[in-house]
Amino acid sequence: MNGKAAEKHRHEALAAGHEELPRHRHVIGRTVTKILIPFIQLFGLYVIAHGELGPGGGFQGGVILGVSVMLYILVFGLKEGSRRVTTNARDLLVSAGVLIFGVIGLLSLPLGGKYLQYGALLDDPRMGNHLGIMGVEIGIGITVAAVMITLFCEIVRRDDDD
Amino acid sequence: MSIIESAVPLYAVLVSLLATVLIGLSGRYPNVRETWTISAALVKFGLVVSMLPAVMKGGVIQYNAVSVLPGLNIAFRVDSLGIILALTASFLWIITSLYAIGYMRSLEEHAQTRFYMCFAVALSATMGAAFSANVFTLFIFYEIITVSTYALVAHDETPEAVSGARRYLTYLLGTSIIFFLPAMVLTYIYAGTLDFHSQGILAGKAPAVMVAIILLLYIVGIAKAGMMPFHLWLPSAMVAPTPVSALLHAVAVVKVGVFSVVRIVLYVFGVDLLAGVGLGVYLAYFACLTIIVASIMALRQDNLKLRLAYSTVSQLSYVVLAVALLTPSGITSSIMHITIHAFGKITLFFVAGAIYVATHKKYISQLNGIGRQMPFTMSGFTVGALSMIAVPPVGGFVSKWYLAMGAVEAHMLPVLIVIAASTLLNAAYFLPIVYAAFFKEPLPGESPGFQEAPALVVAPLMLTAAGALALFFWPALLLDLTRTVVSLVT
Amino acid sequence: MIDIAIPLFLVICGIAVVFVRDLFGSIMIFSVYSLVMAIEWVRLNAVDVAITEASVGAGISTVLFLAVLGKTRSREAPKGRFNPGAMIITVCLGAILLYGTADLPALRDPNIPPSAHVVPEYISNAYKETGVTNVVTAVLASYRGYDTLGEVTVVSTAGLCAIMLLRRVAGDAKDSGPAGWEGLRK
Amino acid sequence: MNKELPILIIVVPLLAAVLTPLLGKLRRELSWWAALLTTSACFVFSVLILQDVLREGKITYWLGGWRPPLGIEYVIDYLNAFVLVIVAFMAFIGAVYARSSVEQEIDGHRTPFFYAVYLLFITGLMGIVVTGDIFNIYVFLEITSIAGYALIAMGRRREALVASFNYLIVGTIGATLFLLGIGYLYLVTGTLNIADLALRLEGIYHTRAVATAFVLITVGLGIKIALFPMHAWLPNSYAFAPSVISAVMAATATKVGAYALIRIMFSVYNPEFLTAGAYNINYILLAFSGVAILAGSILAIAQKDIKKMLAYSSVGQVGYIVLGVSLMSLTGIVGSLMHILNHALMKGSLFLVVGAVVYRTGITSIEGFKGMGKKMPVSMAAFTIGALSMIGVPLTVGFVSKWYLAVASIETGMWFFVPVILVSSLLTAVYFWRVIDNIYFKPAEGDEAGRGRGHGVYGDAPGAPGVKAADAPPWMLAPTVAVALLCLVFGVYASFPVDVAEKAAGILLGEWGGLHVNN
Amino acid sequence: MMIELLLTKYNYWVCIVLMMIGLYAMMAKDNLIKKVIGLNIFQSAVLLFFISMSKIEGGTAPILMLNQQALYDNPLPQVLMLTAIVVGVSVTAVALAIIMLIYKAYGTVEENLILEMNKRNE
Repeated sequence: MNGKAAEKHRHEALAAGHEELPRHRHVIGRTVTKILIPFIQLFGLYVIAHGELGPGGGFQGGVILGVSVMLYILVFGLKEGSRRVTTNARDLLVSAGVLIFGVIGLLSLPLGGKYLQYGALLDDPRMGNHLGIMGVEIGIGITVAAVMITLFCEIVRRDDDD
Repeated sequence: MSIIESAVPLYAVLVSLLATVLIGLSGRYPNVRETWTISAALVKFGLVVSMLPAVMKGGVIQYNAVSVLPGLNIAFRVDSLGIILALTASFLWIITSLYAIGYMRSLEEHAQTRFYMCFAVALSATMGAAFSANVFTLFIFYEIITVSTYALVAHDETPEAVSGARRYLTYLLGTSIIFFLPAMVLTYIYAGTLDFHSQGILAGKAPAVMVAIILLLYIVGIAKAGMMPFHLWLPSAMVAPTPVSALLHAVAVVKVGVFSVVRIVLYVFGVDLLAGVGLGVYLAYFACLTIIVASIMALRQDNLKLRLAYSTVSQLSYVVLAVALLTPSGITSSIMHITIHAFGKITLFFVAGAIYVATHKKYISQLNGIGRQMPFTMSGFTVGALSMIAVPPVGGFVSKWYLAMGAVEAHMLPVLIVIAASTLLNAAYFLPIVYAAFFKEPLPGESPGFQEAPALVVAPLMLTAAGALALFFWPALLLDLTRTVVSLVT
Repeated sequence: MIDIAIPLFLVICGIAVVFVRDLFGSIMIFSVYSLVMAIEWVRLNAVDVAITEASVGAGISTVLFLAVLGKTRSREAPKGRFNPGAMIITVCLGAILLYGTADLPALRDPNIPPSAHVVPEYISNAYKETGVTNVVTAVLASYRGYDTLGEVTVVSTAGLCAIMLLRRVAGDAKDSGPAGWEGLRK
Repeated sequence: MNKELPILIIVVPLLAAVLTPLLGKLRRELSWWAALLTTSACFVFSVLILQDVLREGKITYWLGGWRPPLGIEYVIDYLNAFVLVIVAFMAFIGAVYARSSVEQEIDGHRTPFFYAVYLLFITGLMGIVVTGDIFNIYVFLEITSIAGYALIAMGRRREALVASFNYLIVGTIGATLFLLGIGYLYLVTGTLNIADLALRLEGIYHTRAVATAFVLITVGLGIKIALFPMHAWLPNSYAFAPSVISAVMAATATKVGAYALIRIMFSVYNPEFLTAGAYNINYILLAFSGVAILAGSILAIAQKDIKKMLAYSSVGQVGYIVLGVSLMSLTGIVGSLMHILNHALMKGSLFLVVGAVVYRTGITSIEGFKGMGKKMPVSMAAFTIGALSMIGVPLTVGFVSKWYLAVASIETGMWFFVPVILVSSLLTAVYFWRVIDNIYFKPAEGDEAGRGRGHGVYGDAPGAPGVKAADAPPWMLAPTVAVALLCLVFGVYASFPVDVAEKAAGILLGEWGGLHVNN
Repeated sequence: MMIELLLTKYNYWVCIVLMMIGLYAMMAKDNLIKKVIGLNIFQSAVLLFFISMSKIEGGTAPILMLNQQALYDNPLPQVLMLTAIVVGVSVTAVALAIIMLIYKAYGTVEENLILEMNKRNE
C-alpha cells in the first residue's frame, strides 16, 4: 500500500525535477554564461597553479572548475551538459586524478626514493619536490572537479534522462 | 612401570570415526552399512585387546597426538584403569550393535544411518575418554559423547523425544561448561599442568579451600555420573530407542561419567591429598544420599525403563561412594563395579527392549506371566536383577563385597548400613518383576504361549547375562588390572 | 570585539539552521553559516581553509542540498518533538568537552607545544626543501602528502559511491536503484 | 622490493580500485578479476610482511622520505602484521565469494563500481592497520567508513538504506569525536606521530585534556566497533547489507577498530595511565565489556532473523575483545588478539553460509533453516563448525581465546568474569543450538521425509524419500569451507598465532609489570 | 582586558556549543536532510577548534615572506582541516545520495514515518 504512496510521491518528485532544471533558456543568461565560464575555469586553473606561492591549491581550484561546469549544466540543462562532459569522461577523470597522484608517488621508487619522495625525481631534490607538488596538485584538481560534477549530475538527473 | 610410546590408542579411537564416514557413505545399502559397524566394533576390540598384555605387565602406553597450546595437549595414556573401561565398552559395543540391528530392523525405525553414525562417534569418544592422558583430552571426549548422543536421544523426533533430548543436552552441556571447564582452568592455574598422575597433581599446589572448591566443581560438573541433583537428564533420556538407552545407561555415557570421577579423584587430587583434607568423607555421604533417594524413586516407577534408569542412578553412586572411601578395597570395588554394573544393566535394558519388540509393552504392571511367553528373555532379566542386588553367583556380589570391605577399612559404619539398606531396596524393586513374570497369571485377554523376540535381540542379552555370571566365577582378569591401579595410587 | 561577534553569530546561525522548520530556509541559513565560518578563517589567517570553506561549504554543499531538497520535495513536520534522550547525551558531551577545555593552553598563546615542536622545522625548511613559499601547500603536498593522497581517495570514493548508488542505465528496465525495489513492490 | 612492501599493500589496491570501474567499462567480468587479483596480491604481501616482522621484529617506512615527526611513518610490528594478515585474507575470501553472490544481488552495471568501492573499503582498513600516524588513521578510517556506508546501502531490501544512513550518522559522530580527540592531543603535545606522542605524553598524563582526549578517542572507536551501549547501528547494517559485505565487514571492520583501540590504549597511552591514573579507565572498560558480552548474547537469543542474530552476537564478541585488553595482562591481551583472529574466522564463515542460503533460497529466518542439513549438507557442516567455534567448544579456535580470557581473568583476580564468559558461552550455545536443531533435526516445511515410522526395514534405505541436495555454487562453497576449516586448524594447532599474539602483547605491555596478581 | 581574558578560551566554548547543536540536530530531528545539516555543523565545530589553535598572537598567514623575518601561524592544523573539510563534503555527498534512494523507496525522508513503514513490513 505504501508502495503506491511511494510511487505517487515519486511522480511528484519527477515533476519537481522538471521545474528544478531551468526550462526558460533566456538568451541573455546563456550568452552571459558562455562568456563567463571560460574566465571561471581560467581562474580555477590559476588557483590550482598558484597553490605553491599563495593561498589556494588543487582542491580549491578543482572545486571552482567543477562549479563552472555545474553552472553550465544549470543553464543549458543536463542533456546539453552531458554532451560536453560525457559520463565516461567524468568517470575517467574521477579515477585519473587519483591515478596521477598515486603514480607520481610510485615514480620515485625505481629512482631509489621512498613512496611520494618527489625529491628523487630530479637531480635537484628541491626542484623535484616543486615538480612533484605541482603534479600532485593537478591530480587533486582533476579528481575534485570531476567528482563535484559527477555528484551534481547524479543527484540532479531526472529519472527520464536516461 | 614401563612407558611405551605407541599410536595404537589413537587408532583404537579413530577406527569407529572412520566407520562413521563409511556408514554415512553406504547409507543406501543397509547390509554393507551394518557390516561396517560390526567390523569396526571387532577391530576396535581387537586393538584394545592387543594393548592388554603390555598393560597387564604394569606398563603404560602413551601417545601425544597434538599440542593445542603449551600445557594443553591431546594425549593418550593407556593404563590399567583406562583399559578396563575400554575393554568393557568395546566388547559391549559388538553385542549392542548386533542387538541394535535386530531391534531397529524389526521396529522399522527411520534414519538408521544417522543412528549408526552417531553410535560409532559415541564409541570413539568413549575410547578417547578411557585413554585420555589429561583433563583437557578427557573434557573434549566427554563433550563429544554428549553431542553425539543427543542425536540418538532425539532419534524419534517426536515432541517428547525432542524435549527430552533438549533437557539431556542442557544438563550435560550446561554443567560441563559452567562447572567442569572452570574446574579445569583452576586446576591448570594451580597445578600448572593437566596431565594425570597416579599420585595426583594438585597435592601441595593449592590451599585446602581451593581443593575443596575444585573438587566440588568437578563432581557437579561431571553430571554424566548421575549424582543428585544433576541426575534428572537420565530419566528424561529414556525416550531414546532401547539400544541407545542400553549404551547410554550401561556403557558409554554414565560409565564415562563415573570413570571421569574416579580418574580425577585418583589422578588429579590423589588419595593422600583428599585423605589429608578429609574430603572423601563428604563425597561418600553425598553419594550415599543419592543411592538411597534414587532407589526409593526407582521403587515408584511403573515404566520399566524408568525404573532401570533410577536403579542406574543409585548404582553409579556406588562407584563414587567406593572411590570416595579412599581405601584399597574401596577403589577396587569402584573400578570393578564399572564393568560389572555395565554387564548387568545392559542385560536388563536389552530385556526391556526385547519385551517392547515382542509385545510393545512398556509398563511393569503389564508384565504378569510374561516369563512364560519369553522364557529366555526373562531368565536373562533375572540374572541381571540378581547382579544388581548383588546375590551370588552373579558379578554384582564381588564388587559389593569389596565395597563393604572398603567401608570397614575406612571405619565408616553408616556406609555399611546404607549398603545394606540399598541392597534391600534393590531387591524390593527388582524381585517383584521376576515374581510377576514367572508366577503370576497373565492379564485377561493376553495370549499365553511362546512369543519370543527375534534371535538377533535375544542372543545378545543371553550373552551379556552369561558375562555377568562369568564375572563372578572368573574375576581374575578384572581383579589383576584393578590391583595394578590400586598399587599405583595408594 | 569582532573576534567575539563572529563566533557568536556562528552560534546564532547554527541554532537557527537547526530550529527553522522550513528546509529551504535552513539550507540558506546554513550557507550563510559557512560564509561566516569562512570569514572567521580569514580572521584566523587560515586563508586556504577560508577559500575551501567558501567554495565547498557555501558553494557545493548548498547546491547539493538544494538539489536533493528539490528532488524530494521535503517539508519538515510542522511541529518538532523535544527529544530528552538526545538532550541528555548532548549535555553529557558538552560537559566532557568543557571539563577537558579547562586546562587547555590559552588561545593565541605563542608558546604552546605545537609551535615549539614540529612546525618550526616546516617553516624554516619548507622553502629550502620544496621550493614552495606556501607552507600549507608544502606540508599538504609533500611533508604530509600521504594524508593528501588519502584525502583525494576519500573524494573519489564519494564520487564512486554516488555513481554506484544513483546511476541508472538506459534500457535496464528492472533496474531502478540498488535497493528498495523489493520494498516498493510490497 | 621487500623494503617497499608496506606501501605497496596500500597503494596497489588503491590504484586498482580507481582502475576497476574503467576496466569494468571494457568488460564487466574484468572488474571481478581485478578485485580478485588485487586482494590475492594484498594477501601475499601481508604474509610476506608478517615474515619480515617475524624476522626483524619491527618494520618502519618513512613516506616521502621525511623523518617521522615531520612526515608520516609506517610502523609495523607483530600486532599490525597479525591483524593485517587477517584483514587481507578475509578480503581475499570475500572477493572469491563475491563472484556468484554479487552477480545475483547487484545489478550488472553497478558491479564494477561495487568492486571498486569494495577495494577502497579494504584499502582503508589496511591503511589504518599499517600507519604509525594518528591523523593518518583518521583519514583511512573515513575512507573505509564512506565505502562501508555505500556498500551497506547496496542491500536488496530498502531497509538497507535506512540502516546505512543511521550507520553514516552514528559513524560520522564517532569519527568526528576521534578527530577532536586528536586535536586535544595535538594541542598538548604538538605531534601526530604515535611513537612521538607516547614520548611527549609521559609527563602530562594527569592533565584533564589528555584524559578527555582518551575518552573522545575511545568513544569514537567504541562506536566504530559497536561496543555495547554504542552498538545500535550494527545489527540492521549487517542484517540488510549484501551477503558478501555482511561477511567481510563482520570479519574485518570491527577487528580493525579494535586494533586501533588497542594501539591507542597501549602505544599512545600506556598501562600506568589506564590503571593507576587518576581515573581507573580500565575498570570502566571492563564494566562495559562485561555488559556487552552478556547483553549481546541475550539480544541474540531474541532474534528471529539469522543475520540479525549473528550481528547481535558480534556485539557480544566485541565485548570479549575489549575485556581481554582491559584486563591489562599478557594473557588477557593474547586472548583478545586470538579472539580477533577467531571471531574473524568464525563470524566470517557463518555469514558466508547464510549468504549461500540466501543465494539458494532467499531465506534469512531461523525457521527457514529447517531441513537445510539435507538440502545444503556442506554449507551446513561449515555453519556447524562456525557455531561450535562461537560456543567455544575445544578443538575449535573459539576455545583458545576463551581459555586465555578465563585464565587471564583469574590471574588478574577478576575471577568474576569467568562466570560471565561461561554464561555467555552457554547463551551462545542456546541460540546456535536452535539453528542447528532446525538444520539437522527438523524436516523442511512441506517435506515430511524421514518422519515417524514405517519407511522400510532399513530406515534410509532406497525408497525412503529424501530431499534433493542443492548446495551453493563452487565459487561460494570453496571460500566458506576454507574459512570453516581454518576454525578447526587454528583450534588444533593454535600455537603459531598464539606465539605471534604473545610477542605482540609483550611489545604492547613493554616492561610494565602488570596488575596485582593474587595467587 | 576582560575581553582578552574571555578570548583565551572563547573559541573552545563556541566550538563546544556548535558541537552540541549539531549532535542534538542529528539525534533529535526526524528529517534526514536536517540530520545531514546537523552533521555538517558538528564537523565544522571541530574545524573551528583546530584553526583556533593554529592562530598565534602576532602571527601572519603561513605564506613565507622570503626577504624578511616574521612570526607565522601554525600551518599544520590548517592542512589537517583542509583534509577534514574534504572528508566532510564527501560524507555529505554520500549521505545525500542515500537520502535520494530512501525517498525513492519510501516516498518520504521523515525518519519516524520510515520506521513505521519498516515495522508494518515486519
